[in-house]
Amino acid sequence: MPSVPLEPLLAALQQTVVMTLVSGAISFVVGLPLGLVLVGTAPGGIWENAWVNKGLGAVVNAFRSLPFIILLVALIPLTRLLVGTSIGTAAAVVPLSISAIPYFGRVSEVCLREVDRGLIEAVKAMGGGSWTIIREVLVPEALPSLISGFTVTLVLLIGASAMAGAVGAGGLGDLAIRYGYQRFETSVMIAVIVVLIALVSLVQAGGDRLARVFDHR
Amino acid sequence: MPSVPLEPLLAALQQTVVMTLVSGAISFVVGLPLGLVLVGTAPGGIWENAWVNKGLGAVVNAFRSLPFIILLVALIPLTRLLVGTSIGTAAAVVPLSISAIPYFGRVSEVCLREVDRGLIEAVKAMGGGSWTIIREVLVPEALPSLISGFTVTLVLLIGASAMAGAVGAGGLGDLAIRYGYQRFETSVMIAVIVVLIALVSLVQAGGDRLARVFDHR
Amino acid sequence: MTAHPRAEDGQAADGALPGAADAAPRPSETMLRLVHVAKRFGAVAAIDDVSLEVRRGEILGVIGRSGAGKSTLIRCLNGLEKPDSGRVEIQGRDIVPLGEGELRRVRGRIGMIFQHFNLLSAKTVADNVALPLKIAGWPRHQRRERVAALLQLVGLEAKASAYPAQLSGGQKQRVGIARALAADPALLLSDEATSALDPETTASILALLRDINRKLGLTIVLITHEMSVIRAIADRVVVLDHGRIAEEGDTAALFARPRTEITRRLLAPGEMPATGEAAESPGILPMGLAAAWAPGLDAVFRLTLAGGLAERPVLTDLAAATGAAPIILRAQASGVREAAATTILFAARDATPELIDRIERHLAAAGATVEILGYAQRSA
Amino acid sequence: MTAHPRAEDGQAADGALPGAADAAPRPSETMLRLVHVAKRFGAVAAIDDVSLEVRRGEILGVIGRSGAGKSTLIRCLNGLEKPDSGRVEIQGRDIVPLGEGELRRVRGRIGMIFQHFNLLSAKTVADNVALPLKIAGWPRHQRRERVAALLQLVGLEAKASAYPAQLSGGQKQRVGIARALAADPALLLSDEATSALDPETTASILALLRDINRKLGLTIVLITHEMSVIRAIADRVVVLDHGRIAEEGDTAALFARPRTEITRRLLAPGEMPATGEAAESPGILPMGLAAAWAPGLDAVFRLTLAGGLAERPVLTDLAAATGAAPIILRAQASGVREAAATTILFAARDATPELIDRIERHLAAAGATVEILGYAQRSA
Amino acid sequence: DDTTVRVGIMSAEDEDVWAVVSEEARKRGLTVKLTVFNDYTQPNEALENGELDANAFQHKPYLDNQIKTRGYHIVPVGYTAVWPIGLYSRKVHKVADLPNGAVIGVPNDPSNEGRALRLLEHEGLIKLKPESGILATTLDIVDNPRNLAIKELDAGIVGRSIDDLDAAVVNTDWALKSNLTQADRIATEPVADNPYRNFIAVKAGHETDPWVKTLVASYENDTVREALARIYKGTALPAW
Ligand SMILES: Nc1ncnc2c1ncn2[C@@H]1O[C@H](COP(=O)(O)OP(=O)(O)OP(=O)(O)O)[C@@H](O)[C@H]1O
Ligand SMILES: Nc1ncnc2c1ncn2[C@@H]1O[C@H](COP(=O)(O)OP(=O)(O)OP(=O)(O)O)[C@@H](O)[C@H]1O
Ligand SMILES: [Mg+2]
Ligand SMILES: [Mg+2]
Repeated sequence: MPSVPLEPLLAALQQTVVMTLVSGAISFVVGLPLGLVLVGTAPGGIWENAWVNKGLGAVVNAFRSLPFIILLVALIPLTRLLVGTSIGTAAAVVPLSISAIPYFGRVSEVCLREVDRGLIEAVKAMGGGSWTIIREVLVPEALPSLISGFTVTLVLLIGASAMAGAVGAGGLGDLAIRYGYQRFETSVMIAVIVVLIALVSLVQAGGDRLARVFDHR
Repeated sequence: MPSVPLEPLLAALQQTVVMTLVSGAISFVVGLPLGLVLVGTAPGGIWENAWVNKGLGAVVNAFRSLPFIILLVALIPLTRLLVGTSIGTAAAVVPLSISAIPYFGRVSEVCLREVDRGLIEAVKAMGGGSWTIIREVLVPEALPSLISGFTVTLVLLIGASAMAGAVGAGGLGDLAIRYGYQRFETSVMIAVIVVLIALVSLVQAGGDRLARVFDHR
Repeated sequence: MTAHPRAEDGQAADGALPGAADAAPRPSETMLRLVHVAKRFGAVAAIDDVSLEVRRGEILGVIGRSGAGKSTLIRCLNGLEKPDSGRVEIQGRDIVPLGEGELRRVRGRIGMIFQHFNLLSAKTVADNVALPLKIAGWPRHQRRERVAALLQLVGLEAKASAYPAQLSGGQKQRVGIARALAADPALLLSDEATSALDPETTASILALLRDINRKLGLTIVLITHEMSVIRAIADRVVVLDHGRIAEEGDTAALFARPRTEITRRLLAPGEMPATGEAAESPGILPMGLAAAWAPGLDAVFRLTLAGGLAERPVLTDLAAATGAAPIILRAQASGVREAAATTILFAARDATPELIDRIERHLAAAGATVEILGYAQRSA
Repeated sequence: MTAHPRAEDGQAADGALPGAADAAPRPSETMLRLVHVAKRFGAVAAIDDVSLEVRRGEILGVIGRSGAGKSTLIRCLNGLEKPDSGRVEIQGRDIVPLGEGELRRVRGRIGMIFQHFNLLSAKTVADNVALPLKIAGWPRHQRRERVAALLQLVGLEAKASAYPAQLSGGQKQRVGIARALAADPALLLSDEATSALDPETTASILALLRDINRKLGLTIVLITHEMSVIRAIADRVVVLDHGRIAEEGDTAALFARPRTEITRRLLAPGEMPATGEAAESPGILPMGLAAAWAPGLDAVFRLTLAGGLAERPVLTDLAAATGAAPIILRAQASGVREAAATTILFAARDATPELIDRIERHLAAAGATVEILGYAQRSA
Repeated sequence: DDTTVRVGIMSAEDEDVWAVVSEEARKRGLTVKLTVFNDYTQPNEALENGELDANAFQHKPYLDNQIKTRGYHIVPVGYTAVWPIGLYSRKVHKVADLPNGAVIGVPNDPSNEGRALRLLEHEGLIKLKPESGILATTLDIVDNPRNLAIKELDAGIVGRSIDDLDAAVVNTDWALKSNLTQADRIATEPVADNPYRNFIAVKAGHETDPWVKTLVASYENDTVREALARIYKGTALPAW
């Protein structure tokens, strides 16, 4: 049995963590407002507006339609503009984020839609505006499920980052593909996958715990 | 401008629809019970059981950790057993389903966790057992968000089915990658992507409408 | 908003609802006016052509059977529900056509207690109560003081850092009350604010509301099913029935002389009409009464003593003057404000038509309102 | 479960709660027994060493201040809450150690009305009411009939296919009531079942409960804040205070002679104590009474007439015998079952110590219970 | 003089070969910094943009297509290795035995697919449009006398799916990993003048930079020849 190379494994772990966390954070920061706008402009929402809702929905759908590899190529100019290069771990963050933003937008839309309308009314009755409703009702009340939805997104990003190997970003998934699929070195693949599972489990356990902490119902 | 070949486009559309719908249906039928067990065995759930919860969670995490292409290869024997062949549209359904099941399991876990505990207590107080709680409370009360979560899953499957081109499953994503991306025939790619966007928008609109129909709050 | 061409307009809206800090109320001023307001939900006419006025500093009770449209009506008053037609004027300004921005400023001076509490589950009790203050822009330390004072008023100091899910029903309701009162509202909309509270807590909450009403001119529109609440603090009562105003009047007058059947059924007798049990115990609850006289039956009277009469020994006088031996079934004081009134239900044993006649004459002569409810078989 | 070695055991559990189809109740039988039950939530002792018995066919009222532990107590009775210690016996069988499977069979015969309704938002009104029947395995057409009959009883025929979100508060509560009664329970646990209902609807619901109680021997444990509800149907009352039983007794006796301060404050006087307003109107609400006699003050008495005495003209006799001119402030009939009682609050004008003495003697001689509440300045 | 060059290569075994090459380069005073890709479009893109100094992963037909479609300015400077493609089967032993309607798997990426179809044409199984060139697709088949069903699969999957196919065209490196042996091979690409020899490429204008010579020399030597034989187990042949 060939020994498992520890150093590339650790490097790959680091690359995966960086890619996932950075693009995860970006998709949260941009996707949550996106979800808020989608929910807010929907019929009965706080900014009810069919045009914005439909238009934004269409843009989200368009981005969600593109196969990741096509997005990767299409975004090269943007990536170069933002990161200075189109290859490597940092560069991979751009397409990963761009694909995760509309995804998390939809996920947070689902979560935010669950918030009891009575609570929104209560804050409206106090004279609270949209910003107050978002800050004091929508986000805090949906927080446990937003966290769980974000956990699902992070795990998805760990998977998607494997494809970022296409731009030389490295990472665990890429390592698994290179050793396991392309080279057929099963022992390396298994080692990589064990690390991957550990990482995913850690993210899931952390997400579950955090969701519980914020759940006061 | 090269004319867009209509026939392969339609064939690819059909392949994508078949793959997405079949593996979507399977992931719903298996993923929802999975979500129910995850919620039910969680602390405070109807079958509270830390061991089952942790064990099942670990299996779900393991499957969610695997890069799709590795899953594709690893599942070749299973696929052959189930479908009789490991290549083609029908064969692609197996890895697509296997990767979507744990995903939708997590998504439905998030949705089911949102159900008001008071309602579960009400049915318990009537003498209702687990099956009644699932059938009469958990699923119907979470249905709008389950539908929305399933919509997100379907769109994700449309994206993932592009990768199923690896086993000759065809489909829109594969067509876009092979003609548009690899061969750089932009007009074909754009045509394919337009069809993809239309498909995704249709799924999203249908999901939104259905969720609204079942939402009586 | 200084150089805005419609600045006066904006200022008017700003100043429209005087705060708690304002001087005592000028009672003649109109706070709320509803003009031909209607609201349907599909086939159900929840509010059906309601016109109504509430003076500043007034406490208006709204009663009516379940589903009569009370909650819908009160939700129209702060724009949570848009009427299908009609005007909802707050100090002369119709709020129906207002946009969210303008509504916000109006709502900032209105407190609302919801029938279903609507507490934010992710916030502690203290943070729930602090929210209206935050919206009103109070600085943090002032908020903290005010919240502590409010929680003390509703007896929940100990629960300040609990979450709503950890509270009992009545505790939740009290948080809702504290929250509605937090930002010194000029108008309080209360939908069953005491339904989950025990009598003693109810009394202390009502005393609190009355106190704020007196000292700061708070106008209150209050829905309740408890007639004792109406009696304790309402100046005026509106009776809703199937979305329409069935009757309206001063509390004392309405309790003393309900003009419609629906009101009578809501008020009398003693808030506990016709249970199956009651029908069989005419000696105690005058239900299941015969409409026609027959020998050997007791006659059951409802006697209303308004004003000074309530403080006179009317029944003793009656016994002395007519030889009747009145058995008291129920008595209830109402209208604790200007006009006091006591309603007494009594039975006259084996009343002959002549005796009944004498009783009626005597009481009428004394200035009391008397009415025969019916005739009852004596039990046991 | 036929050949099961513990078949008797299982059968006993099955038959433990007799259904509505069973014959009339044997009143001496114990339905519920709580033995040293305690339940804490963190630092809060919600239930603190409660022991209690409820006979089959009995209606037990539970009262207490907000947060006293009433909901927690009632939730222990069907195992929704597991006590920290103590036994909860239903017909002699402790349900605390039971597993979910066994609990289910016990709960199938217990109906529960929740303080917060807990209606399924995804089901229509009819389907909500049908659910216990579905659980009990009724065939579809029987369910349909039964649901229609129940909805008629609670006055919601027209809302059968509405969803809970389209109902008013009281309508939701009535759906909860219909649902709890659907599967012919032998024991009904009611947490504030009428708090959102108007007096008339309350009365009809209470009549319905009393009727089922009489005809089918339904045992009821009923939490309420409305003393009128207690008076109308409770046989016995338990007063909870800070998780402990402060007092317990027959309704008539408890209303007539509350032994603890907490009970007195919950019951008396006339359910509406000490509001700021009331304190200033002693002529009408005997609050703010002076404890010591002084010339010129009125004496305020509480007179309780139990049994046959309630049906005699006691006050008229009093006037004739003592020369007192009693002014009736409040009167209330209570204990509509076996033991009837009327409580009358009256004032004696300018009562001298001698007159007070005479009044007390006369009433005591007549068999009535009398108590001086205090001395009041006459208003106006 | 310590020069550093950035070289883009594909993942998998080539990494091991390039480890040896880097060592050779170091001996010659050149530091090689490797960037590993697993997508074939990126190394050229990066080279064109100056994020790489050289890459080594492609053959002429592929580069020509890339230049045609994307306008790259990239030129080959020295050959590396060649991996002759083969037709494998576990059902028949000779091409002639392939039944009518036989299902044949081919890689689905443009260059491998064209190469695979050319092999099938070479074996007389199909006829392609003469003008279709090296990037022929199944759409370019003008004659298919045996009614072959051509299945386009991922290059890495096609060999592993051999049991679901009557025959498959598999790149030699993938054949090995799919447990296909010489015994399963029923036809092989002609080696002479094989256009699919891989090479090191640099941005046009840099062909004469001094480091280019060193880099090429670092590859084209006996040490690397041995490494190729060892690492690719004979499936890769030196192309210089
Ligand atoms: N889940 C919980 N966590 C913490 N404390 C709780 C919880 N549930 C109830 N309590 C506390 O236990 C006490 C009793 O609550 P309970 O709901 O039994 O009161 P209650 O008598 O029903 O009051 P109410 O009349 O207001 O409904 C209260 O002080 C309440 O705050
Ligand atoms: N969203 C809705 N959709 C359909 N019907 C509704 C809706 N809201 C209220 N209604 C109906 O309108 C009528 C009035 O409801 P409302 O809530 O105003 O009654 P209410 O007087 O407050 O009753 P309660 O005392 O029971 O709370 C009821 O018949 C109710 O069923
Ligand atoms: Mg209401
Ligand atoms: Mg309670």
